[in-house]
Amino acid sequence: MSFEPKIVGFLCNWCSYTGADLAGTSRIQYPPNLRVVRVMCSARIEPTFVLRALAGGADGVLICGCHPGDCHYSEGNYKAMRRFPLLKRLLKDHGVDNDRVRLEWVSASEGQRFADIVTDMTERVRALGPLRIKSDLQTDLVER
Amino acid sequence: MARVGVFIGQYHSDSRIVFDALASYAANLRAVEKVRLLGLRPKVDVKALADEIRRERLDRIVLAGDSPGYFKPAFTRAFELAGGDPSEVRLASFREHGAGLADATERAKAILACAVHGVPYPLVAVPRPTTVHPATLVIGGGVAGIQASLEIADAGKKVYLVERSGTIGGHMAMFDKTFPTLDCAACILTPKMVAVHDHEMIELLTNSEVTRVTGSPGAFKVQVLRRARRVDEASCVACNACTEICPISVWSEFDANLTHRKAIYIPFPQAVPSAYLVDPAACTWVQSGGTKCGACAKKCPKGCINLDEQDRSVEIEVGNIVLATGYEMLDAHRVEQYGYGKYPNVLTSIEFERMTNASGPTGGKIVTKTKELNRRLKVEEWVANPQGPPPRSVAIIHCVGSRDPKYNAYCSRVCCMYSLKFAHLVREKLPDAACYEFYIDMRAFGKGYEEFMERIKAEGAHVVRGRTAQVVEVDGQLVVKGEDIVQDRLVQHPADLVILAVGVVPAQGTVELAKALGVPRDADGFFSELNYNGDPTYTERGGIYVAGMCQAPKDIPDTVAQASAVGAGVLRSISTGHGMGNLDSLTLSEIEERAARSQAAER
Amino acid sequence: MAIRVNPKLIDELATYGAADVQNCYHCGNCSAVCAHSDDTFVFPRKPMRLLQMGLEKRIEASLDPWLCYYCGQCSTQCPRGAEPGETMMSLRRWLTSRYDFTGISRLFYVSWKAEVGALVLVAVLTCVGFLTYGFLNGNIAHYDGPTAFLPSSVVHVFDWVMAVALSLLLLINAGRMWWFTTVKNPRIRPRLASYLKALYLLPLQFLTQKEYARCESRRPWAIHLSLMLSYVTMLILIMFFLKQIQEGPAIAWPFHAFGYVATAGLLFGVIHAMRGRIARKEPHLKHSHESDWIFLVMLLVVTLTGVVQHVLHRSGLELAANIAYVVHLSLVVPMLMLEVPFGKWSHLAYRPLAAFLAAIHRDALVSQRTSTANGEPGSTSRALAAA
Amino acid sequence: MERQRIGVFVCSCGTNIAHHVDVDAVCESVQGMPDVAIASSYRYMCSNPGQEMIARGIQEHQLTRVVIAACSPRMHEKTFRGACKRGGLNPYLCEMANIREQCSWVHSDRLAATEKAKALTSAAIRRVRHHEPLESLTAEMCPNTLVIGGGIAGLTAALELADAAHDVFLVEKTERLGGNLARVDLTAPHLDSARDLLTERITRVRDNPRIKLLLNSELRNLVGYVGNFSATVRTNGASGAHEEKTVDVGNVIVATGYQEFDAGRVTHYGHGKLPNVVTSFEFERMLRTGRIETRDGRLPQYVAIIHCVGSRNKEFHAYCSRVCCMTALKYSHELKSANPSCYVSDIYVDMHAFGKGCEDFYKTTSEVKTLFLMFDKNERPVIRKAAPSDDCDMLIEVNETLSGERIEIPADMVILMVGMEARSDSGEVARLVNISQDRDGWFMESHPKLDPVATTTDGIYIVGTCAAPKDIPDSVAQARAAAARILGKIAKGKIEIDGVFAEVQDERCSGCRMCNELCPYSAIEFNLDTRRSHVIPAACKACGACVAACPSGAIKGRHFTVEQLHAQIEGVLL
Repeated sequence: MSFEPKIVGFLCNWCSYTGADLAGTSRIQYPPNLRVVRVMCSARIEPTFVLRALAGGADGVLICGCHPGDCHYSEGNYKAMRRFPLLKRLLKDHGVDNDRVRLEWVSASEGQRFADIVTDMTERVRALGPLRIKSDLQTDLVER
Repeated sequence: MARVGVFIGQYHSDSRIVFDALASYAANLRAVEKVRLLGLRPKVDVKALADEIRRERLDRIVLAGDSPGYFKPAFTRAFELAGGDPSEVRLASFREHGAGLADATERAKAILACAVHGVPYPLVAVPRPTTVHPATLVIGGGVAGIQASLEIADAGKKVYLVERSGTIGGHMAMFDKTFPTLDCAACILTPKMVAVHDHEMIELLTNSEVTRVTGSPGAFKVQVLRRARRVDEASCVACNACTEICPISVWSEFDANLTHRKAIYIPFPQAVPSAYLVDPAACTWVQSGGTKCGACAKKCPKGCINLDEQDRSVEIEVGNIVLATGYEMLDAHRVEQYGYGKYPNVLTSIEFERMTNASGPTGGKIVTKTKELNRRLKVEEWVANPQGPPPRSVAIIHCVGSRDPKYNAYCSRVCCMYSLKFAHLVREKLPDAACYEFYIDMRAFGKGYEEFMERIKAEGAHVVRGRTAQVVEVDGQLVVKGEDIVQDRLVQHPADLVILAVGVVPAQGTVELAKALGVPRDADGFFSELNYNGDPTYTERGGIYVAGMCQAPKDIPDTVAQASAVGAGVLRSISTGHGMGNLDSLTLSEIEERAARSQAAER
Repeated sequence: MAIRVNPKLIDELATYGAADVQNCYHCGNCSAVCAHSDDTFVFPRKPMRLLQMGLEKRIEASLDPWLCYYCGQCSTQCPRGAEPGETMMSLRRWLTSRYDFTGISRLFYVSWKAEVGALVLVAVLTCVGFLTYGFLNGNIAHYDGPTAFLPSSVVHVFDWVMAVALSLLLLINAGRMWWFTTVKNPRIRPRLASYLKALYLLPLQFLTQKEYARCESRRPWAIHLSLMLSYVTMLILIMFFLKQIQEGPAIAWPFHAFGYVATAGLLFGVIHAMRGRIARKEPHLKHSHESDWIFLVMLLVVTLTGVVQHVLHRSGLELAANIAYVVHLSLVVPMLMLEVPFGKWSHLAYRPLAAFLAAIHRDALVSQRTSTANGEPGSTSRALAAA
Repeated sequence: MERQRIGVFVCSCGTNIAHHVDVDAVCESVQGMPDVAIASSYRYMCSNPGQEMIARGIQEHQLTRVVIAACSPRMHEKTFRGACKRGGLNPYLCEMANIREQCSWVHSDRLAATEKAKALTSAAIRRVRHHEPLESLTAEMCPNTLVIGGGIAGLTAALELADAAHDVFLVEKTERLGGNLARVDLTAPHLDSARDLLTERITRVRDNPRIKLLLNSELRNLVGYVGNFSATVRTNGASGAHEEKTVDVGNVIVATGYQEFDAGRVTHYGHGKLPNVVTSFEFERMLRTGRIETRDGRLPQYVAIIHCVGSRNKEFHAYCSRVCCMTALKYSHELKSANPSCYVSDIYVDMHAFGKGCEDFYKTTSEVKTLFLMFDKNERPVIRKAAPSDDCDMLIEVNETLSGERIEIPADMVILMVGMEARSDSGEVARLVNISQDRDGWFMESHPKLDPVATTTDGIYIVGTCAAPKDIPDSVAQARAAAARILGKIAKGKIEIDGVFAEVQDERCSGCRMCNELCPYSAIEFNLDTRRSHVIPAACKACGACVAACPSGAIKGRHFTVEQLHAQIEGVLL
């Protein structure tokens, strides 16, 4: 049996979650590897969420927010945009491939785009294989 | 004082106005210097008219008639040539302001007087405020009625919602997807239906009809016939035991006669109120006068069935009445060339809606009908069986009974879009099936509609510009004949399933209701609004409003907007008493006096 | 190359009877219900379109109007009241005036007064001519014999002269029809073989009007055919057996029997048509152009005067018979002279010719289509094959 | 943590969910989870009986938490919260798992979809354990309304509210009322006077003491929240001076309308270059002044009307502008009235005669011998000057679809039916009132069918053509619909504030003030006395930006707490 990665998605309520819903109402198919956690805004996503997910067995994390300029809360996505590179660097230092963590902009009308992103990400993470440092991370980072 | 010339001419011929009387009335108005009757669709000689204007030294022209705007440019031109101020060409439009009714001539005089004074008629013809009963009657429980009820009740005002059938929801409850977003109709509607049911300010009267309306705007007395449901609405838990035992099955109206229901039934699982009802025309007990059957009453675990319940009449007092009676589909049998009723696989749009509906008779599968034996009646029937063969090709015919004076001269406004939606559903559910759309003009006018059309085309539906002439059967194969105008050829597409995008007509009982309420109807049979542009939800009769399809065909967003709009009038009238009363309650001299006054005020 | 639209043509066609063509919104219903419309000749919608746009050259090159036999299905089913059937009728009138090189046809269609005037003029001339001849060479009291007022031999010669002249005129006009529709039509490259292959259609269509029979209702065809055959019978009798039918007073049954049947046919056909046009119930008889009435009235009075002349002659009232004869001839001659080449009657040539040319066009289009290789094949056959 | 009794309700949604997700398997899998008291499924959980089932379940099983695995919470969270409330449970103790839009509808592998549904449901169960009962608060509803835009929609909305005896501030950017309609002479399809319609509305607005009319004015700032907005309006004076004033309003109606498409952008129509190519609005002006003439003062013999200028094509706007077709038909009648001997060619794509009385109008236009010529929307007619030998000034070349011919149409005057487009300042307005725009710039409604006049921001309504092109009756209906909604809210007097907002835990706050700057709604205030920040619940929109940013973890995002989200993350990974 081929490796089926687990990917946790953090989606903002107004654009990306709606976009994901639209993919559903439009019946656009994508791999079932993504599990979504809804937040009101991408600015709500704390780095620990991502770490927690990776530590908990996720092979990848996808963060989606509104396109720059479209944030329901004016500029929450810019906050996410600024936090993300730092997180990525941190993860890279810990040996987590940058392809495993992604930040994407998906609007409420981009059901197709959402499906494409999920499909692409699933393929990439599948190619990377399971996240081997899971146990290390568990000892290092878990519990705050 | 202005020197006014009055020119009276008709564009359409039918009118109850006595034009000679009108002309002499106009001639007697103080400012009027010149009155001329132009007759029907006059040919205006601009040069001669300009000379006449100059000769008479006119500085205002009043053009009067059913639709005087049709002649206005000629008069504006002439007035300009004569050196006048073109903005002083005023219209006295009889059709716009409702001079087509019993006292047409009097109304026409009032409209004319206002125009002579240079004052818009609606500004003057405002009846005095009255006290208004705070309760409202909403007639019709479709999406329009539901929305209007919620809008009013949410403001804390009492609403009686009268619905003829056993459940609210109307046509929208029968749909699966709605264009252009393809979101599910039930998902939008059922929460609203539940909200109506649960609302403390809404009294839901289903299985009921308005029979008589008396009183005056602000204080109507309404007689409502409450047909016996024969099942206690409050205690029924919709356990389905009665339906299981009922031996009588008849065609299900809710499923557009594609499948059967019992004589005791619930129209659909999410019906509101969620209680069963008895169809007296089918029930053995009722038909036999209480001598036969009665199995359901015995079976009911809660004992909430009373097959002997009688119809009763209740009287309610309301201040405002909202008409939201909706529509029905034109009888497709009338459009003989498409063979509806003759060929089992020629379906109407509403039948197809039910067929594609996930909770419909085929569970959302698109199939061709198959012949099956009805074991009880020992007859063969064509039924939509989910196991039936799927169609290899589907033809969708637009404008069935629309845009043709033989049936409906008007455009039904929703068919183009729902037909495109059908094409999408066909292509989605049966990717191998060919799908043809025959249309005349593709009326994709709303927000996101044009984009939707492009999407459907891209999905591979064949869009043929040309009305279908005929559906015929050739060796057991349905063939749709038409002209493909863009390709400049005749086409004969074989189609296993033909869907007729049937136009809409006013709901049954519209005529009677219009009579009972004194609300005029237009040439197409729909309720007339007070003013096409300015007051699309009010009617000639004060305190009575229109919303949704009963005023003219329209789609769901427009219906919801109208229904909400009605709420504004109702709430305003309850709080202030403004906007009530018949326009007829004003006398001509009152209007003249008011017009003169507001003209003076404007100076 | 773009062709210029002429919005004025529609006004011109109104005088030919196309009153409602502007109402058409091009749903294509008419083309699809028409029994004659097919993949090659799609009408009436297409010609209506050309007419609305005023594309005269295209209409001139079109055979469509001649392939319509006006059953009226299109008009009955038209959702816009655009009267496609009547439009095709008026296009035939317009085309007739176009084919006619003299311009007389156009004059007649545009002005019924001109047509009546011309008829009266020719009638008077004929009358004067025959009276002069009669008084100079015979006795008005004698119908038969050497002193006959109008001997059949003389009339016979006159008939033949007229026939040749009319045929010539008609032939020229028919030639022009061929020229416009087939030679100058850029879309058609006809093959010589097709001409030969389709030749049989000319007599066949002329005598049977088979195409007409394909209309939804066959009654109009039957009536029209009887009228036409009666007329042809009369023509043959007059052209070849004038002597036999003019001799009297005994009745020459082998010839007259045909004459009586033909007369009955003519009277029946004409009266039926007139009653229909008055009742205006059937779609194809709803709209009558002035030229239709003139034609029918002429045909009726010609037949009636012929009957009167015949009855008087056989009753031995020779003087009266001669007068009736002169009246009869004064009506026949203008009718034939003006109606056959310039008027409604010209369709006796155009109809069969159109059927003949249509076959050639069809042939040409098929060969052109196959030569352009793998072009869009006929939709009907393809769709049916796919199923 | 205390023991909970969790009820799990799984919806089949007819076959919408059940088709790809084994609903019973989901029920079974969660049955054994800690704290789960019951797990059951039903055909339509959102229906009356479904909701009843939840309410009954809460009572019968003394449930303390509820999980509903069904559609998207965006669809029915409110419904199910209501059901919980009826069952006697705090509505926030309910959590939804989205197993339809994000599971059954997007996965066709039944096994995998069922697995995912199980994970999502178990995540919801884990999350719901940490839920806390939240109470909504109430706030005052200010009865005043701000209406932005003095066109027909704005005027109607203002009147409707003022007639019901509420104060309205009507803000109009220009110096006069009437908007685009004031540029129109007659309206389609009955050729009624636009002027009379506007005069009536404007007179009544001016005469109504409840309406404070602010001409030459613009909204500069809007702070606050539904029921309690504070709007700053700047009025430009005559001499360049301007004054700003701040008004308190409870609701805002945006009726800013549209702007006409700039015909000059379609270069081959030559607008601005060819003298007798005019836009529909320029032609309206001719109609109003009675001078339908070419630039050099001749009566045009041939007039051509070109539809869909800027609308319905790939290059400019994909959408239909909805009113131009009927307006074009109106021009035909008006041209024939002014000059019966002129020829009108109407060059269209599809004739959108859908409104009441419009099909008949189309027919009468045909009857007056308007020549209708159809072209494909992705092609474009080309206008060029005619030769001196022609009897016309211009020739329009186009592929005519109904005849299949390439034709030239003679014209002495060409009228371009310019479409509607979102105003160039619509982005600014959207930002000020915090609403979103679609890709064409039109304001987005909260739901096109459920709620066509409301927006995602409470208390902000959009009416008329600022939301999408529409005609006068539809604009008027929308204006009244928004007024109705506001009247209803005013009638209640108070508004409810959702229980979900952020709160600062005083004991943890270090007073760094980082959050104060971060909040887009200025909902966090700093108390100088206590040196602590605190959140104004009514202004908080619960985005959680401050929660994530607080260095000391002092801010708790209600209903999206760290514990809840962590539990959910763990849950989805099972």
